[in-house]
Amino acid sequence: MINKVVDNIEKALDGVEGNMTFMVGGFGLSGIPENAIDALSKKDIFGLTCISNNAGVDDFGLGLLLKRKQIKKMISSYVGENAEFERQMLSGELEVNLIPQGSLAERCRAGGAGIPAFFTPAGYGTEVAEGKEVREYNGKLHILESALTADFAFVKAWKGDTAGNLIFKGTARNFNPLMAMAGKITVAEVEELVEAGELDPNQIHTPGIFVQRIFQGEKYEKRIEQRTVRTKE
Amino acid sequence: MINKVVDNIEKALDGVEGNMTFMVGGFGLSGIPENAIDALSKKDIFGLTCISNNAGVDDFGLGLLLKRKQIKKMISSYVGENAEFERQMLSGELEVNLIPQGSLAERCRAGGAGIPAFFTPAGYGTEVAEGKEVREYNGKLHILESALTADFAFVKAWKGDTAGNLIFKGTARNFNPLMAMAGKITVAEVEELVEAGELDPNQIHTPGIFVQRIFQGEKYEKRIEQRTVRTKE
Amino acid sequence: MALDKNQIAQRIAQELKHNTYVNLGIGIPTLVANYIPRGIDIEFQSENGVLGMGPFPFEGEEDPDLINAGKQTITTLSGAVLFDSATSFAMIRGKHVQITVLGAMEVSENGDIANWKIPGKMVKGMGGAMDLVASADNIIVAMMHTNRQGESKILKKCTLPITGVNCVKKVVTNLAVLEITQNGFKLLERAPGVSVEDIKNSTAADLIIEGEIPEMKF
Amino acid sequence: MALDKNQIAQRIAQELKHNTYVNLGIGIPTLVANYIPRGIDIEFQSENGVLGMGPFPFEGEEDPDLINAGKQTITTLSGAVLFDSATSFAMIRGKHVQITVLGAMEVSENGDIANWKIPGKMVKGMGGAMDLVASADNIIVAMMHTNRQGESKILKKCTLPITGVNCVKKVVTNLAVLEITQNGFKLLERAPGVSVEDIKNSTAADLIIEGEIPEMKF
Repeated sequence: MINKVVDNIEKALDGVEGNMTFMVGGFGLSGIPENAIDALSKKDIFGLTCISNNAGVDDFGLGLLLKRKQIKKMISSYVGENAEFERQMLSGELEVNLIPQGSLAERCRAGGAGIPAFFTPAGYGTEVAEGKEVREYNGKLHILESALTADFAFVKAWKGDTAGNLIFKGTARNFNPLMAMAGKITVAEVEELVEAGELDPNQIHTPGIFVQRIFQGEKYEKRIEQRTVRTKE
Repeated sequence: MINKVVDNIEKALDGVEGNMTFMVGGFGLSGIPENAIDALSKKDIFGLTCISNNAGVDDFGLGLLLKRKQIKKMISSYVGENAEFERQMLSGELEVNLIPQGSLAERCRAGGAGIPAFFTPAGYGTEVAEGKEVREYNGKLHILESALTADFAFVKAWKGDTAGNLIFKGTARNFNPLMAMAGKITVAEVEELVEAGELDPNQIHTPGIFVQRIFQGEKYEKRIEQRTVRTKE
Repeated sequence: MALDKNQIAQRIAQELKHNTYVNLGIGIPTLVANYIPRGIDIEFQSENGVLGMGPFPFEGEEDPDLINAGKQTITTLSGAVLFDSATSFAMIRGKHVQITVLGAMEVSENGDIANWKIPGKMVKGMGGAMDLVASADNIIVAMMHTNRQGESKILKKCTLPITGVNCVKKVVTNLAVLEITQNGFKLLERAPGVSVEDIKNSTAADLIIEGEIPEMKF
Repeated sequence: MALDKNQIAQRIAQELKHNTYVNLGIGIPTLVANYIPRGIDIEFQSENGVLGMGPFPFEGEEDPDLINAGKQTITTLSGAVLFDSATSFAMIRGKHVQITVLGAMEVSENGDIANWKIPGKMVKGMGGAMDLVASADNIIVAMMHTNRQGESKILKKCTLPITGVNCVKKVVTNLAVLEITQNGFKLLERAPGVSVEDIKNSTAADLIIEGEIPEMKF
């Protein structure tokens, strides 16, 4: 068994530098690597390119890095819910590459799977297709999208074992397994770290081979963005 | 909940006809849809195209259909272990399209995922690449492979529920989840069929949306091809 | 009288067929789930990774690890399943999700839709909308007939950056049900008490009007 | 004396580095697992969908749902994980599996390998071999130096249909360890008691021989 455990967050982040490309898991604030983001937001690294479906909110998630202007470029699919983000984008301080959510997911998976490019119908005929190769399949026009990879991928799982195997919970899974595949160094943080052998090998979502470092996060706030409830009758 | 249960194997196979394209899950004899194959081998349907990693052995698995000459064309990656297959192929009775195993898996997934084509390095410079588009990515040559789909996909899982959700066991998973995605009609047979809600929604390998029909197989022989053991000291 | 948002949702619910998988967008589309007729089995997909979505949770039972694409806390029903974003869009792109209902800022007579960007003003991103409109065979738009300035959102040609081309099949607004045909918008139904003339006056695109146009039924 | 198959496997085991993921092909490569030195952590992947493969099961404990790519019954070790074939080849194509050891019928001096087909005679298919050789950065071939007819399998150019181009990095045979360099095969080591002359006589390709060639150490 190859042991992936690192003792602390500092060792987990060893080697991160300015101007690197990071992938950051999560959808909205659900399933984001809270501990890694927090630690990164305290480092003096700037000029980052971040690949993440969302950009957090003003005071949580990637919003923390945006506030300190650590991010030079965002590659995302949806970036509402963040006023500072909008300000930086409209003023031109922040470079933004918006891509369809499914293409983002598939491009991360492709990056991890050694598929350099693939055709998808998403975005054909729109701004997203500008400069991209177009080809017809089954009577429908498709565009060629390329793989995405990153120097570091930061992901968050529910449980993990010392071999780096990960299990996610609910919709907190989202982009995490795909980004785990695509990071040159993938750093996984988990709510509960167990010994190898304790997880059912049939029930692992991300095989440990995709994870280079794993640690148990100190605490998880798990903030809810849109609390919606119904009342009992 | 959309109920996918069919009462019996006849209803599961409703609509199968000669000259259709079938995907058949399994690797070697592990995880093959034994009940569907057995029933298909008793139907008078011929001229079939079968997409399956292997071709069974002489008297089990797809070998049963080969023996009755129901199959016109095999699309596979490895077809050893079947003398009748080799005879039909060398005599020209059987058309055979051999493709790399990883490309086969990815092409099935692509067929189910609405990705009509993708680049892969596998097979570049070999017979497999003949007539295929070549393109360089990251200093390495890749070939363009297209998606595969089928009129019917026959897959086999360990457990399934009435909503068509599937869980596989061990390496019997193999091609089954990918072919499930790519069948116009996907017929899943399971060792144990349970009510929707009994399986942990976090632990499902194939979401029921990919499955059109599900039934509990009558019996499973689960033949072992290469029994290898060590002796206790 | 023009429909309210709930009535638009209610009318769209009639379009959903038994045993289908449906993706509902943010806004009016989300309300559609409240109006599924009895006996019609539908499973709702949310593109962030859940199939078999149920109603909002009871107060105190919210799970931060269980949200929909609008980031709202949700529940799951029996037979639900959770998955990653690549699998989710495999369902969408692969046409396993059969119906998509989404909002729009503009729809054009050839079925183009614009709903993700107002240059210089608003850029939230397309999220999953571009994948959704490029994929499902049956795309229904739920929206108000006109914008806040009273301008028609039913156009000959979209003025905003588009989300997808030739994809919308039907539009249900507070005034009308429109089908997009090869020849443009065809008026199918009127909101109760709204006249064909009212609809024409609120519509920038040409309308194909054949025979008597019935009122919507609820 | 020329090595036997087990000794070839044993020599290859020395090539495996600590903390690496390795895919072993059918035949001699399978035997490599028996010779991993103590203190070297390796995880074995089998392309049909398992990582963390262990030894063969004890008699009576065989599980038909747990086999390797050679269809042999296997066991799994602590930390093992099972997955589908697309995920398996994502690991391979994506270079997460770092070392591949496989057999060959021919290897050429530019690193081409042929191991899947003898036209008109034998066609079993390439299985996962084409994906494997097109992917891993470190591909080691384990084979006998000559075929049953005594002909060299180390060639200037492959005569059989190839499995992959420019991919093999090292070849370990019953006679020698060869590295494939930009200029062709470089002789690194001799089997114990086998002379450079013996190796030259059994090799159809040119050999780069620099200085004294050491014997393999076990």
